[in-house]
Amino acid sequence: MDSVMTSLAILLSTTLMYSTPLIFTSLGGVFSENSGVVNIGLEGMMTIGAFVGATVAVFTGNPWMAFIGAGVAGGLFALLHAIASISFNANQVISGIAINFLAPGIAIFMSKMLFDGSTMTPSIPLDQKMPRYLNGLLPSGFLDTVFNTYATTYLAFIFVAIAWFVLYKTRFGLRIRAVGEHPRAADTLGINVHKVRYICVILSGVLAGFGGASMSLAIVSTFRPTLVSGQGFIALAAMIFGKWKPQGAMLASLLFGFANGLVVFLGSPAIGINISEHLLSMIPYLITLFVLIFFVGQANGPAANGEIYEKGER
Amino acid sequence: MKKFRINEQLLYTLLSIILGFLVGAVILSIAGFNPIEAYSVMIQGVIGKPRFIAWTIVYATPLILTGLSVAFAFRTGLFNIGAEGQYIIGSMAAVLVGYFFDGPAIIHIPLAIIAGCLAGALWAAVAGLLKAKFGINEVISTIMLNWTALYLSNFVTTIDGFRLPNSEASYSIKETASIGISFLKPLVGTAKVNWGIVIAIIAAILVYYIIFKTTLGYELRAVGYNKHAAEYGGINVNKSIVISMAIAGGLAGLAGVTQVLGVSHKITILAAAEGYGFDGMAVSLIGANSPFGVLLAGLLFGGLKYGGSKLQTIGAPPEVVSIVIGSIIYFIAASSIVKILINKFKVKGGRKNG
Amino acid sequence: MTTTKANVDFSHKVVEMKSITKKFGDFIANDNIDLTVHRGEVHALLGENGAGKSTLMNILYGLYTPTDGKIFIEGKEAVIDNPNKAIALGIGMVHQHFMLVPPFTVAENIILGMEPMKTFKQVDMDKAIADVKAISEKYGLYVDPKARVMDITVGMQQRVEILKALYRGAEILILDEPTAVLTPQEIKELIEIIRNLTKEGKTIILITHKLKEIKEAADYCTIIRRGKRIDTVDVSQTDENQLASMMVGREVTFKVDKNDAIYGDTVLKIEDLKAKDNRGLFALNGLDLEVRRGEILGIAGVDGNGQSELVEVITGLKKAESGSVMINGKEIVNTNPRNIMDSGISNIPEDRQKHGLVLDFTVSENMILQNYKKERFSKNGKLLDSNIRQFADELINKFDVRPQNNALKARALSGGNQQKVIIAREVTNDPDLLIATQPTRGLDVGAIEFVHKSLIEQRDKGKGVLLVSFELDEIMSVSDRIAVIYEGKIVGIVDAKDANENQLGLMMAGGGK
Amino acid sequence: ETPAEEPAAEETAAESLKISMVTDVGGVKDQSFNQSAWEGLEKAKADLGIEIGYIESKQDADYEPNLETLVDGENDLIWGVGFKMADAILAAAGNYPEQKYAIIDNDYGDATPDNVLGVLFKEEEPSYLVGLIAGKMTQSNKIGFIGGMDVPVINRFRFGFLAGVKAANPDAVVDVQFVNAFNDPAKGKAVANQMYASGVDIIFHAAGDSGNGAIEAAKEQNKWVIGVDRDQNDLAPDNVITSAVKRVDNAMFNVAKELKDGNFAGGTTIVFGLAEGGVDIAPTTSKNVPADILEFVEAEKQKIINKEITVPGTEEAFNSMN
Ligand SMILES: Nc1ncnc2c1ncn2[C@@H]1O[C@H](COP(=O)(O)OP(=O)(O)OP(=O)(O)O)[C@@H](O)[C@H]1O
Ligand SMILES: Nc1ncnc2c1ncn2[C@@H]1O[C@H](COP(=O)(O)OP(=O)(O)OP(=O)(O)O)[C@@H](O)[C@H]1O
Ligand SMILES: [Mg+2]
Ligand SMILES: [Mg+2]
Repeated sequence: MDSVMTSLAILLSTTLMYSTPLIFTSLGGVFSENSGVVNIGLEGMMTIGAFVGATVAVFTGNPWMAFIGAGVAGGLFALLHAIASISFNANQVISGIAINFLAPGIAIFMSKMLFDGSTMTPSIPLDQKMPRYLNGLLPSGFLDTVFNTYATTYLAFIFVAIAWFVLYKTRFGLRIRAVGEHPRAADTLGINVHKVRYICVILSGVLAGFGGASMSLAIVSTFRPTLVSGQGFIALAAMIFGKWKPQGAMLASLLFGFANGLVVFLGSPAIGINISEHLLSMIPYLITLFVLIFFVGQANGPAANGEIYEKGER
Repeated sequence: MKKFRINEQLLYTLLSIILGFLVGAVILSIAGFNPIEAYSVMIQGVIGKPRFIAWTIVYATPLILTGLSVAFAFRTGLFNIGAEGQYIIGSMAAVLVGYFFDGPAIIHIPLAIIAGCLAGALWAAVAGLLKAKFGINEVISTIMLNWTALYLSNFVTTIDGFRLPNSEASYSIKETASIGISFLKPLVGTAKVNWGIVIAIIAAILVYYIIFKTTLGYELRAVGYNKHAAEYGGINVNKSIVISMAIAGGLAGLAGVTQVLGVSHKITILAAAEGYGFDGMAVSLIGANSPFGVLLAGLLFGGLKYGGSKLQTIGAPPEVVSIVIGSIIYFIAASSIVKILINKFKVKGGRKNG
Repeated sequence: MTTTKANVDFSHKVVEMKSITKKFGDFIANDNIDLTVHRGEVHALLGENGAGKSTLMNILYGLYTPTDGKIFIEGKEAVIDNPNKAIALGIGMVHQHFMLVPPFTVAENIILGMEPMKTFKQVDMDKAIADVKAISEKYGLYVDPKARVMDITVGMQQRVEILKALYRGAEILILDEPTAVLTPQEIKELIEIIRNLTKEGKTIILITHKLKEIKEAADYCTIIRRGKRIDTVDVSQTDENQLASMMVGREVTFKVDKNDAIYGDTVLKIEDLKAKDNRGLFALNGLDLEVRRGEILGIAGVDGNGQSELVEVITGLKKAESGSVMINGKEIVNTNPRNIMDSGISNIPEDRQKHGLVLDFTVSENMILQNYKKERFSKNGKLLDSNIRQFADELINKFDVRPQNNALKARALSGGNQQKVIIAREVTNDPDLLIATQPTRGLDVGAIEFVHKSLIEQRDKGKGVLLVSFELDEIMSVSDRIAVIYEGKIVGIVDAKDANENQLGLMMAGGGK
Repeated sequence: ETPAEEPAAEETAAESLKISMVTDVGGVKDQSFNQSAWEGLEKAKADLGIEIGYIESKQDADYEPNLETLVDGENDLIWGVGFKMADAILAAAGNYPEQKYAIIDNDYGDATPDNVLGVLFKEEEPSYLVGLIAGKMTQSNKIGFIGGMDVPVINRFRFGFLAGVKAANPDAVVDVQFVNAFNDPAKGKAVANQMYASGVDIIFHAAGDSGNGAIEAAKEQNKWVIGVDRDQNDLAPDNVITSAVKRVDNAMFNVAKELKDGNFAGGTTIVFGLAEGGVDIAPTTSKNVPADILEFVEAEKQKIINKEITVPGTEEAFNSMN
């Protein structure tokens, strides 16, 4: 019984660890794409966020400043994406791919400049990482294993709630969705389509930056070039999987995190499954595909997602 | 009329490339390097000797093919993020045939090529099928299939009898499966020139032909542009999606084939994707999704990658290359920025034509 | 029938547009146009497709900025450079293409941009719904505020559009082709609504191609041709022929010239056909129908009685639950579109941009959409480019598609010319049965004349023609026999010569024969 | 900094030697293997006045062209850092018979060309020593080993470690789990967390960057962890009790020195074990490990050096040890 609880606790805590960056970043995708701008650049925005987060932490020792710095950095690259795809009618996919080359390139370049040629930032001491507010408050065992985790994890869930509230309960949310579904209709009602889209795209970069920072400031304590490697794309998939909804994106992220936890769990010698770890590693991706086939099926995004909107065109 | 448009496109692309290099120059100067020196090291390093040019072509070959893969899918309304995985599967299949099959080169080589191409095609067809049957967005499915391919290839690499003992690699392919070119050695020295580039050029011509000159291409494009009208016109939309993905996957698989039969001769356990598919997206975009554009863009990209590594001989970070490529794509995406710049230039030059 | 100008307050100029010019690049869409509208007036704008009507109104609504000219509202000069300003000036617009967000509810659509609020910038949905109910009762425009727009009929959507404007306190209401997509019943209701609104002192600018509606609803009519204002006339002093010839610049005949039908063999035979709609409800409930060679069979009916499903099942885009569809005696039900086409059916689809054309294909590529595999156009899977271009040029000439350029993308053509491309292609297929659904929707009278001629030509060649239209006038003037569809069944068939509007209207509403 | 193609370099080439290295895909400052190699070269520059340089690889396909770029840069010796470069070095050595090469972590055996020097480390030896420490210090008698991938180098660490634990504490069990990646610290952390939760109190990782996640887990949970390749105590001073250090820097420096003295041992493979100072446990070990245990370990170390103990580096050797 005890070992079952331990396993469960570990599975849950691993799930939370893996899901956190995905939740942040997929929420970013939710905002951007609900306003009608496809954001393939999440990967790059996450990377620059992870780098700036770690770097600010190294120089200031303040994790929250670092976290905010990561958001700003992600937001700046999102601004680039916004300028191209909103003001200059760029193909949004192409502009996003450009970001995916630019942001990691600049992150590593700057790392080399700032840290004497190193592509890895110096390690941040434990007390300068993201705080764990419940550390030491919980009885050791199940509760401690699961809930004694970094503030970023809790923040991610709070953000899901906020995002849900903003999108579905507020005036701004109504307008975001209107702009994503039918920008021209919104325009004829005096809603500034470009402004709404700018805000949402920048917000998506900020959230992706947070996602990156939640890796480099909490899961580990350094930035390195391979840290993000593909998480941005997984977050993109989670957003689509979650049908462009905050709660859906969260559930998809959790599923993915859980599947990753499962890989670790099944790989443990205690379980004693004698399967190649290469095959085990496929689990999260296969689970995602199966869930898509059997439970989710067709997902349609906002109607105007990916479309350029020019005022005065038809 | 049409001709003018193509030239215009070419003009924007060229200007974007120049602007991309300018951004790189600014970054280099900020970091304290002389951009002129850096770029001349790069250019020297790419065209300075026949051997360098040969290496550039070696680098470009798989990128042209993954670029064609992405471009083909784009042309038919699909977004193939999965070229990476298809590349991996193609490599794996080609090495399996290259190692296990016994026979003369004349059979062995085509067999390995077909195996890799077919494997990539089947792998991608899965994504096509998922889209056709269940409406699953190919963006998600190909991302998932990329990772699955990576681990599958790793798994296969470690199978007893295929794994080279005490290594992270498989056995190498037999000599009869190699597509290396040895007679150029006096000219290009040790560069690993191979027939891959010829395969890539043939593939580009074929892609052009299929897309624009055949009924199949007509169907695939119709579905890509407007599947409802295509269906009205009696085209089987689901079948088209699957075929389209399969062809794209075959091209990416072919990229893997040329790399393993021509350059590496084996597969290794990969910690992460090597980026051939993602670079292919860039190549396809720089090449404006046109087969011949992709050919040139692949060479440019190959040159940047190979020449970029030489930046390190003056201590400059090769990441400048990513920044240059990113900027080029950015300017291509936002070509109206470039248009504005051109118009400014025209006004200044007093050649404004309304 | 003609309005009496009873509600017009001539002392009160609400809208004055002076010398408005609008250029798109080198193209002049509006050329020095003047327009004056009084309070309480219904002012119609009439003109061919592309004459510049929507452009002029988009300028008034602040969506386009004029290249030149001035606008006065209530006598004061106004610079209207965005819709917010228009809204503030009491201008509301119902656009030609609906500006509704389909997944939103009716109430959400109406309040969008002027949302009632609670704390934390929350939208006060309860108040929104109450507000919507209140104004919908005030103007007699009944809607369900909680229904999703994508689930309601086009007529309802039209009401939502009008309510949107009224919710914003519009005094001047622009209606851009509001009846193009409405059923006859809905059109009647709309005209009633327009009358009520003018009684309330609202001013209406109405764009329509339907001269009958102008006669029924408008007080004055301004005619625009190729961007220029031709004249403004008192509607009660003109007739439809005069309006039409002013609009196109030549005489137009409304009477469709045709000889009596020479009925031949049965080409299409449908028996006990059942099919479900997209929501899974039965839309066809055992429908029987027969079309013979040499006739135009018109299907009359109110939208949503199974017309779309009928056409989709015949053309193979939808699976039937049961029943039989035979073409020339050959069963084709539930085979595939390709097989059905090859059996001799051609189709002019209802939604020309969604189903009829690949907008990013060139005109010549569109011309071979179903025929690319025919011997003339391809050989062993290779397209024969020069044959294709030659074929396209033939059709372009024969059907007067403008501009005459086979390499142009279909997207670049006007709606009327897009329709010509489809008709050219479908007719040239030389089908045994030609199906046409709403073939003249949104077209001007000149274009309509052309379409009707083409259909009759097919009939005279001994083909069967199945015409589906919501416009009773069209059905009555073009068809030889008229079948009335109601709730998925044919409830009666009459000879067009014996048909009268009242009888058909009754049958369409489910009343006896 | 180190202009490879400048004519000035050529002129001075007569007096000053030049040595460059090609990194594997980790990059030169990877806080691990490549960095250690580079530090060796930097020491050679400082102490021996040798010119140095490097070139980073981004993917496997870069090895050959990068090695060639260094040939063009007129180097006296070119290093390949890591066994992944084995084929590339072999090919290059054939193409440029006049050029001297050396490779870390590979032994070509009888096929070693005359212009190539192989360098191997006995990873199992320091692993044995840290295994002894783990065996002595565990309180739960549950110990963990986290490997990057199931590959020979990592198995040398693994079986050396297992042998050490067994020697010091036959009752202790060692949980072995692979991350299946050398660059996935998140997974490394998850695996470590799982081990700690199941009662493991000391983990030895040989998982490259993934292992940094294990160290992170130890820090958070305040458990013990054993570092690898270099002294990783700086990453978590209270938690990294020792490290199985691979002195790639020493090896590279030694070879540089030999080269300068004209004693380049081409055609052979040098094995660096405890005896040669090529591997060791971290100097910081004394901070967290009690003196008596240290003494015991020191004694065992001498036995290995004196060849009284042979440490197993493969599964077969380990099993036949009993
Ligand atoms: N959320 C997304 N993020 C990035 N790219 C996307 C996203 N959704 C779609 N795309 C891209 O846009 C293209 C169109 O998407 P989708 O597959 O939903 O279109 P569709 O098949 O035409 O629509 P549907 O089948 O839902 O009617 C895809 O091929 C893909 O390239
Ligand atoms: N945004 C635009 N850019 C370029 N040309 C335009 C634009 N909008 C309209 N036009 C052109 O201006 C002309 C007038 O268009 P407009 O939509 O006003 O016509 P309309 O009279 O409303 O026609 P319809 O009866 O078909 O609705 C057309 O030739 C159209 O192609
Ligand atoms: Mg129109
Ligand atoms: Mg109009």
